[in-house]
Amino acid sequence: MKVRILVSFKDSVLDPQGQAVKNTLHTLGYSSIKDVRQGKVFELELEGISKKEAEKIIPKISDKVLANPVIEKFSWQIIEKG
Amino acid sequence: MKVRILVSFKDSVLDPQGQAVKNTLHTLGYSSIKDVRQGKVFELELEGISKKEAEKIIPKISDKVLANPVIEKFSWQIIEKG
Amino acid sequence: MIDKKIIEEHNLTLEEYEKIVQLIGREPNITELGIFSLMWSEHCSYKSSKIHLKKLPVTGKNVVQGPGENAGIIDIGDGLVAVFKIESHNHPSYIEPYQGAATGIGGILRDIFTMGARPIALLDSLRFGPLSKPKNKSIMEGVVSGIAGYGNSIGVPTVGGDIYFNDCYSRNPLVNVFALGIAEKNKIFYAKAEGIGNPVLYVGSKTGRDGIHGATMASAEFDQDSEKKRPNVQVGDPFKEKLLVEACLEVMAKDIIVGIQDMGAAGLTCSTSEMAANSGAGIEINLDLVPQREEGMTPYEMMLSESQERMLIVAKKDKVEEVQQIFSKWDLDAVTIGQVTEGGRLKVRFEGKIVVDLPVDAIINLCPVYKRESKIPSYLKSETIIKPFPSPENYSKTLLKLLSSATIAEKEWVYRQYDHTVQVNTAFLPGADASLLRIKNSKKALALTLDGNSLYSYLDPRTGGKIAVAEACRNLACVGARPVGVTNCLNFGNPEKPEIMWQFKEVVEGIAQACSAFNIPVTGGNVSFYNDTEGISIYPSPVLGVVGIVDDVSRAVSPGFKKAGDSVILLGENKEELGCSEYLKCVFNMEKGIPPQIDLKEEKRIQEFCLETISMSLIESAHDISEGGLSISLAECSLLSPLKIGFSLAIQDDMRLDALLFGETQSRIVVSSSNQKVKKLLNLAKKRKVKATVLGKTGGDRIIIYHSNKKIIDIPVNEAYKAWKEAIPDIFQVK
Amino acid sequence: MKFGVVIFPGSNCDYDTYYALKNVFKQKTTFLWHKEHDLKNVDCVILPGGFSYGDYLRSGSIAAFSPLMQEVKEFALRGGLVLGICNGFQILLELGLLPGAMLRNEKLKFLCQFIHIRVENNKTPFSHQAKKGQILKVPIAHFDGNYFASPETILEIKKNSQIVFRYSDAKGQLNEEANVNGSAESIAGLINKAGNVLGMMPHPERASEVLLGSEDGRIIFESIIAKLS
Ligand SMILES: Nc1ncnc2c1ncn2[C@@H]1O[C@H](COP(=O)(O)OP(=O)(O)O)[C@@H](O)[C@H]1O
Ligand SMILES: [Mg+2]
Repeated sequence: MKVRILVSFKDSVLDPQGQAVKNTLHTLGYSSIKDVRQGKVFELELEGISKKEAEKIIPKISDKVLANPVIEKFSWQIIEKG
Repeated sequence: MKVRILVSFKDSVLDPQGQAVKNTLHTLGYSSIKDVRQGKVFELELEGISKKEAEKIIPKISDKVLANPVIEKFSWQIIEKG
Repeated sequence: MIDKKIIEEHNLTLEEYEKIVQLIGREPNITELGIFSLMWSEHCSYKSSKIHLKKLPVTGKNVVQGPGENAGIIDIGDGLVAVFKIESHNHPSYIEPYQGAATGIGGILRDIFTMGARPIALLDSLRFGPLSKPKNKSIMEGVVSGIAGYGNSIGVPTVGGDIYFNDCYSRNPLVNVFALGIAEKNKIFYAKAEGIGNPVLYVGSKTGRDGIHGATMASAEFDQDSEKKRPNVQVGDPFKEKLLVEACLEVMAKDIIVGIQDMGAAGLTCSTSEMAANSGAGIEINLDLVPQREEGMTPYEMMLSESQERMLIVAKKDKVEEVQQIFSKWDLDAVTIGQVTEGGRLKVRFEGKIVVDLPVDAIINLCPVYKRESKIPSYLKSETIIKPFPSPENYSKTLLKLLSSATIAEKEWVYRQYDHTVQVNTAFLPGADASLLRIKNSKKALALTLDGNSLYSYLDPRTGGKIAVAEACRNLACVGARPVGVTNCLNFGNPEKPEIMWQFKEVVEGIAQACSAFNIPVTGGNVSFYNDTEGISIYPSPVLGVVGIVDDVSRAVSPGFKKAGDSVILLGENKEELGCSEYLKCVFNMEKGIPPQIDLKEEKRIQEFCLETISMSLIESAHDISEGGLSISLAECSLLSPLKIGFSLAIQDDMRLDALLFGETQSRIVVSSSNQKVKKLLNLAKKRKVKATVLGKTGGDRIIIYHSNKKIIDIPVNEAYKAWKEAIPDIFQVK
Repeated sequence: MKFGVVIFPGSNCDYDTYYALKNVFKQKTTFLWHKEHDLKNVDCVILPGGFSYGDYLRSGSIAAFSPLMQEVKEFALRGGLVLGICNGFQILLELGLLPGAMLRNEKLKFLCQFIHIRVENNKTPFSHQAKKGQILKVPIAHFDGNYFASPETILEIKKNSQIVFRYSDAKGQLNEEANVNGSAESIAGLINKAGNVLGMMPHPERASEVLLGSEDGRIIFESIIAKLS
């Protein structure tokens, strides 16, 4: 089973990288880009575990390991059944 | 319009950060996780441009700016029409 | 509309609230209450510490600026001044180690360049719980990479610091950061708002809802809910700050601004009211003009926001455009948001209405000052007594064990993550007793060190305070530097507890006595109270930062042995003092006893002597004796030696052997000297009434110590090196 | 002869490099501003270390889009000497003037320490004063110095003797421990095919005075100066 987890700064938190990317794109003339937020993506390959178990584990490790809930939020989805 | 672009290492490139995350998860007892790949996600807010134009721009800026084609690949999708 | 609950939530007492009402002649509105809650917080007002801090000596002929400004300033000659300060960022670093530590660096750097100085060095003093707990490890990992992430990016070298581990820091780590900058003496800037009608400019990053209530958070105890108060933590943007440094220094090089103040804790509130108060003027600003990152922010949120990388500038009336041009060159916002006014009031407009109208004097100068109750702690009775304990059977093993204890082990794992060579000034890399930075185009160098043993301060606070100063100065003496100025960060528990207040009072008294004895002024510092989690307070943890000057950098001395066949000489006297030692803690798991005592006159004599021998080129190396005692210090001289030279020595004194080897008696330095110079050195020692004992010679590849003709320690240098070098990396190794 | 040191927002070794050239080597040196299109007639362009644009996105990536870099690219194609140090190396890779890319250090930590490099090719304008196989003690300070290129590119690089410096131990041996950041082929310094654009991770400007712990970096500047004289 393959799971994709997206982690990004909460909306209220400053995202310096996203800002820098936006500015670069503007300098290059892409003025239609109003905002850029940059985050991380994790793709996990799981084995020997049921969908139900995965649905329990994933939010846990996202909250504890992959994201820092103080400043980040996460979302996830199963992208490949297995 | 909101677009999400995922950038990750090509399969031929080692991903030590993903490895480190995997090791941490194993130490914490999540042995069902066989592999972890870490990448970047960009969420772009676009304005005043048609879907068709967006479809032209996005691959361009992904290839030129957001990803380094020597080591990275990308994929993208429109996640919010507007 | 403002009720008891709201007052409490703002960490103000009812009496304080009443005083506010009385001072302003009416009930404050919520924004005004927020402003008072920030500026009257312990963090900003020093209301519990003020009366004690008065004891510190703050004057001296080199002092250009003592406590009270963003940073202290010392004249270092040749038209230059050193601008330095230390800050704590403890609570944010517990909640979010990386960003907490990173923004701590950002904050302390702003304190330096806001005065017109280019920052040239950072140091960090860190206290964590034992690394056997995964949580402590991850806090340390986060803190270190946060410091690295910010400091490296901005290009200021982190050249030293210190780290201790103790369980009392498990739920309350300490992150103290020190920064130093250099400026021309006639180009210093202050937080002044002079010249009625002069424009007030907001420069730097946009304002968001970051860290609202950070200062009040730093002024309250931690409890289980604190983790939920998390939105308080800000994200740092070192890149923006780098631009800010360059832009500010460029503006300052021209004669176009009147005053400047950084927006740190307490943001717009603090910068506007302090600048006005400093000049007896008023300030009026319009919040609608403030660059904003988020939508729909209220005046309360904007005034209390702690968004990073922002500054407030009062410009000369006709120079605004010039200021803006420079900031725009560096891609930064610089917006006029108000002006200096007559009448000493802070007025804030928002959407056409006046939302704040307060006398700045009330905000800044009329905060209540407390003489809090103090009481001798009851723990002292039991904890100062050491029950009988056996001597080790194998001293070599004990030495290895100490070398690999986290507090003594090599810290390269830490400082390798810090860029310590950028700016091409670093003459001594981390690892020496003090860091050494050459001053370009001169023969001089600055020596910097941080020190503070909190167990000493826990069991005898006054002595702990004295030793912190003495040891820092001794570190400087060992490299050949004369101390010229002190800054300090006092990390304590809740000052409303009388026993904590007593610790505080005593530590400050100790620091004051030592500074007076060494004749060095305190130019500033920081007090961090409320380092308690769930009712448990940390040990009293003073951290002393001392700045020294080496007149001729080519004569500076490092701790490692230089060549085989040199004589190893102990300066100072051994005493049987094992209390509070790393040895007791590490081998017997005892944090007990009274710390070593210190005679400040004798200490001064030893340090002066060390400096004299260095200036006469009589010694090849010098290293002070501190945690782990004589044997550890000797071993370190081998381990820090570029050639890893061993030694064979004999020690004699009549006392418990473990006390002789591992006791932490003060006022001792180990030096090595070429043989033809030994006689001269010993003669001089006699003349200066310093006890100097030749212990033996350097050479070989073993660490060998005899006692009463018996070999009691014999270890290959390589083995000792491995124990010392690999201890910390081993802990962090992913298995 | 004139040197130009480029300043990007976030550069932090710009002054160090300038100081070395001006005060230590007594060369005519000028700063070049990233927003301009003017190379001020310099004979050698140096892209200094630091964190241009905060190293956001990827190290060196945003700087590669600077207006000035178009000029630098043309200057390089005309055969002008370009030296990229640390972040400068990363920029040259992002710009495509050198092949390959930088990954995060293998151990995922920033590394600041003295290391040794071995001179592999002393037939370049940047290394001709050194002996082949000479060992230099120089400091590094980077997070992304783990050089990567596809196997085909590596073959090509080797065929053209483009590897100028390799991480080695003090005795000149190549091994895993000496290759601190995990670079492919222990590459510490790489030159383009034409032989006029060098990128290197170590900082020669931090090793040009005895006081700073090593003078071994001088040989690089001295080579350039001799070449241009
Ligand atoms: N947090 C730190 N940051 C940077 N350098 C550190 C840190 N902790 C320790 N060091 C460096 O490691 C060396 C040894 O530290 P320490 O054992 O505390 O020495 P001492 O007690 O003699 O000052 C010092 O040179 C110090 O600068
Ligand atoms: Mg010491």
